[in-house]
Amino acid sequence: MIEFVMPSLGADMEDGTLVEWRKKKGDTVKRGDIIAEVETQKGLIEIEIFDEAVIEKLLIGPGTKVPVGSPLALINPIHDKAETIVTTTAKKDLIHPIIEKEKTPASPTVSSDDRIKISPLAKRIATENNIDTSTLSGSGENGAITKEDVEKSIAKKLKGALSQEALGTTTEDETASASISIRAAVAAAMSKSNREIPHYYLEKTIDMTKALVLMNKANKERPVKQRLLPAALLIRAVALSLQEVPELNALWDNGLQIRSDINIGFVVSLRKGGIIVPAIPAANLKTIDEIMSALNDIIPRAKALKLRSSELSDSTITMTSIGEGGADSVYGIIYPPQVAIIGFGNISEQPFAENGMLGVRPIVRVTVSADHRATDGLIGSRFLTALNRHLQNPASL
Amino acid sequence: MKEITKITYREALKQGVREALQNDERVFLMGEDVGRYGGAFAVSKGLLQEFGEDKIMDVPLSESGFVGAGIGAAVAGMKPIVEVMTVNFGLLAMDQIVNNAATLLHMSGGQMNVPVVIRMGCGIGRQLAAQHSHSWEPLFAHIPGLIVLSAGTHEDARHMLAKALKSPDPVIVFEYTSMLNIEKEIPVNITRVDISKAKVRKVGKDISIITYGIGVYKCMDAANELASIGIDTEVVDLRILRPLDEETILASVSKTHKALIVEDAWKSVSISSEISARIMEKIFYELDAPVLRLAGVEVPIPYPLHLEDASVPQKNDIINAVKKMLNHD
Amino acid sequence: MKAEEGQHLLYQMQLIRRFEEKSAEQYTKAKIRGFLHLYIGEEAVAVGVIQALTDEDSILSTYREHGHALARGLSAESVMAEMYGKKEGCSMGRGGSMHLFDASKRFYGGNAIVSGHLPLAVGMALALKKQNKKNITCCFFGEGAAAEGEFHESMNLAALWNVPVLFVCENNLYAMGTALKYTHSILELEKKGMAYGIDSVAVDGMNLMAVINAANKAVTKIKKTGKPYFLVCNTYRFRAHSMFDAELYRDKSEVEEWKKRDPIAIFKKYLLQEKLTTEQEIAIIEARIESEVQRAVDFAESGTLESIEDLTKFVYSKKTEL
Amino acid sequence: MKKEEIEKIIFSILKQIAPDTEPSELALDENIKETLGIDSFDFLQFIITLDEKLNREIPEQDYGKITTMSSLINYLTQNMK
Repeated sequence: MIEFVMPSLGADMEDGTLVEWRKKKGDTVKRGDIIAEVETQKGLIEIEIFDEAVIEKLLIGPGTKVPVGSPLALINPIHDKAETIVTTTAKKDLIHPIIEKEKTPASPTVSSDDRIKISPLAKRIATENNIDTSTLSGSGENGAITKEDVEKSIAKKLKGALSQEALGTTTEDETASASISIRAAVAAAMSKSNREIPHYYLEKTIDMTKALVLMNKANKERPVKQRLLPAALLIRAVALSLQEVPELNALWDNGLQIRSDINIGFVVSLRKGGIIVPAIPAANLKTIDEIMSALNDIIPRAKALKLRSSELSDSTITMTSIGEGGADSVYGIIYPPQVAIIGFGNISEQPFAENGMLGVRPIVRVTVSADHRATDGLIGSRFLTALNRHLQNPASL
Repeated sequence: MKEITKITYREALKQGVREALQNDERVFLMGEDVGRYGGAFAVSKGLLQEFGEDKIMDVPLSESGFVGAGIGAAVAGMKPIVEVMTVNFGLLAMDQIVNNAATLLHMSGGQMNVPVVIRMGCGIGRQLAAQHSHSWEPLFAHIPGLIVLSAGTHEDARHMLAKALKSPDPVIVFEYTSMLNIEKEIPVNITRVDISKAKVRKVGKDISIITYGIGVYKCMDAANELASIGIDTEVVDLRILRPLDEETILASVSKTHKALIVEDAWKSVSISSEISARIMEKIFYELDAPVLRLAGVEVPIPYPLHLEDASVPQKNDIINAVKKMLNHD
Repeated sequence: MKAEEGQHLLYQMQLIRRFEEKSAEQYTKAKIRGFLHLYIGEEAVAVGVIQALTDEDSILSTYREHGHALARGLSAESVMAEMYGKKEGCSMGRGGSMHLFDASKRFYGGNAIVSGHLPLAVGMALALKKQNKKNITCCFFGEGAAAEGEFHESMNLAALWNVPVLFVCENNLYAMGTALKYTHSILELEKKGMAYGIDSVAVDGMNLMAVINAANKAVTKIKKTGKPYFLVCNTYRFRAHSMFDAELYRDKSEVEEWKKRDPIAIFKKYLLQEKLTTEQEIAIIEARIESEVQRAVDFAESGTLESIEDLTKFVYSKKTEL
Repeated sequence: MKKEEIEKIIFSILKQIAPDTEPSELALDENIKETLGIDSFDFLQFIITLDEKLNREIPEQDYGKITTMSSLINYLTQNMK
């Protein structure tokens, strides 16, 4: 026995009203026979049967409205073999489930006065650098805070943090928070640089034999406190070379602005991560000893984050040096608005050819990363040549 | 040394069609007045004499009929170039383009390719009033299954067709009737263009100007003028309007953080709306200013020149919009 | 006619009818959705015309095309699976009842924009001509299509270009629910072909033998001349336009009257009269069809639904080198 | 001076230079510079302070002899008067 159900005649048919039974209980029907008439929204439709069967029972009477899939009659198929009641599993499919939409509570409305007008990019940079945007004023359209506003604020925050340190009373926590903002400042500056400055890179291998011999000799004769480090020699050599190639000792601000004072920013790595770049002011006017004592003064303070802000902002070029045992060369990212950074790799013994002879020498790989908007490779190359000349003639340093 | 030759946009189109006819036996051109008249815009002038009636077929004014026939011929192994005189009459063939060309491959479960190329003259600029000045690129770019190209430069006018004919799927190529007489240089060493990608026509860092079609030269002119006052714009010619080359667009805006989109088509539900939405969806946190759009004023295009000019963005509108976005005095 | 041929034609018509009855049943169980347009009553047209074609000829049809597909040799399984929306369907389940395709059998749909496929048929015939092939394109459409602009554009283009296309108008008297007399100024539709200088003939579409004769003649003529031909088959659909149709537009008595001209009954009688078959052979054919249709349902039921990840498949060709 | 006292002084100097480390946990054969992350400038400071506290000048050429705690203590005790 099977159920004869209200047929689905279209996805848009939801129900039908039985108007008349054309067959009665006990009638034998065959495929295609009209069994009933049903009123639908499209009018009266004759309902056919697809089985040969005997009507067992009529389940609803005329005038009854039932949904698609509801049983109308029970029929007994004539060719039905062993099957007894086949319940209509189709029924479930026929009735379209109404999906109850969950009501979501209305989100709290934000008063427009509280909203900070900030560009998505500026907001992202601010979030990454822990900048409180409510303290910023915007220079963009309708006072919107832009990327530039946030970057300025990061720079200011860094300087502020450092000059506060310079007063000397720093707790562990303050030092930690300063180093977080230093990390952020480095991130912002380097990202900006990489985004905006078209860098070009040059490298030269320089024989350090003569310079080191001279330095070691000098150190032997000196008390411990006056000993020199190679960094002092290199800074001196860089300063003298920059006098000859002033285009790299410059700032880029809508054009190249060559600076007459040579203040070499020296990259100091912080123990907790991040770098800080104090300046050796007027390096070209200082002797090697003066440079060394400047380093002795400034490096410990830099590492303790006790610099004055002027010591941070006055650099006209940056120099980075990898310590002994470290990498062989370093390609720096320019610290804007400067136009170049000089990188010194680890001084190590390497085979070195000179005058057709191969020997093992202490050598250093020196790189120049420079702003291609400001200078071309020729300038960078000229600088490296000058630097080599000075280091091969250390007595003149 | 690059050899340089200066030709009109019309001549560029014609060279493209001639080359296609020479290179492939299966290619033929069909369209209203393409033969004896020489082409409504003289693009195919002389080609009937050169290639004969079998290759250059004049058709009656039955857009649905002959565009459909082009589609049928493509299904059956030919490579028809169907010229619809202008997009204004393209609507009469819209049923064929949407319900057949764009649909058959999918509806047949991948069994039926429709490698037809349909060229349509397009655009405003010749005081032809409301029924003959349409910029309907967005209408066609709305339809999945179509490849929609826009030849905004001479180099694309010359070389797009060859690539379009290689496509196994239907391609609509928009050509711009107001540009037909413009002479430009096409480097001789450029013999192919990549129609699957947008083209950065000018590299810059301050702002991305994204455009297509008639907008390309307008934006380039504006960009050059802006450069003289120190504003470094990047100009992106979309070139393919469906499927959009999202990668190039997003890369440019991620670099400049600002986007201005320029088109002649009506502003609502346009190519610029689409691009604006995608920028917002995909690279919201790269934006340093709201995306700005310069598009057609929503009015049937009027006849008088001054009103026609006012209906679509002009060079100065572009310059002013860029200055405003960059807070430039 | 040989007995074997006659029995095969009967089998084809009977298969179409039984297949469609089963489709209607499956539709009421919501196994098949969308629109379902049944061909019952018109079987002689599809069977009579398609027997005149070779495997190399192409066929385009309408949304009432189950009959044409089966007569062309698409399997009942693949058509039923298509209507179930299953991957094993002849169009990978992408088309459904109205979009049956099988390129390997040169069966090009399944076109559901009334008259939209006529220009296509002309274009395909144009390609055949340009390629110097001797085949033809056969295009079925209803009388409703003959009122569309695309019908007239296609007639004109086909005649103008002299391309080998057989236009077959299945005039079942109703464009959905609007009778011929309310939609056409001239009721003899063949005259519309004549206006374009196309050979045009009308035939009794309820009589298989008449359709066969007319179709054979038409195809021979086209293959000889390379010119288009217009064949109007006057017929009648016994069932509603689609499943959800109360048939308010015609009297039951009219339907009953036409049912007396049931093409299958007429042809059966003819075969028996001519001693080309026996009642027993007919019973065997019907049993064969019964199991074939059941197999089609089983096949469709056990078919697989395509993965949603493949949703955007076939919008563009896999490899588009631009 | 006893070995333990020297060790204590070394640890205190190192702690000053590298406050975030625990020099007292250095293994005897660990490289001091590498383990504590001391650069050449820090190392010079270390040498200077050692000189101040122990009055012991270590010449540059001996830097290679004092890389680990054990070698350093060894060096300082042996050369101690």
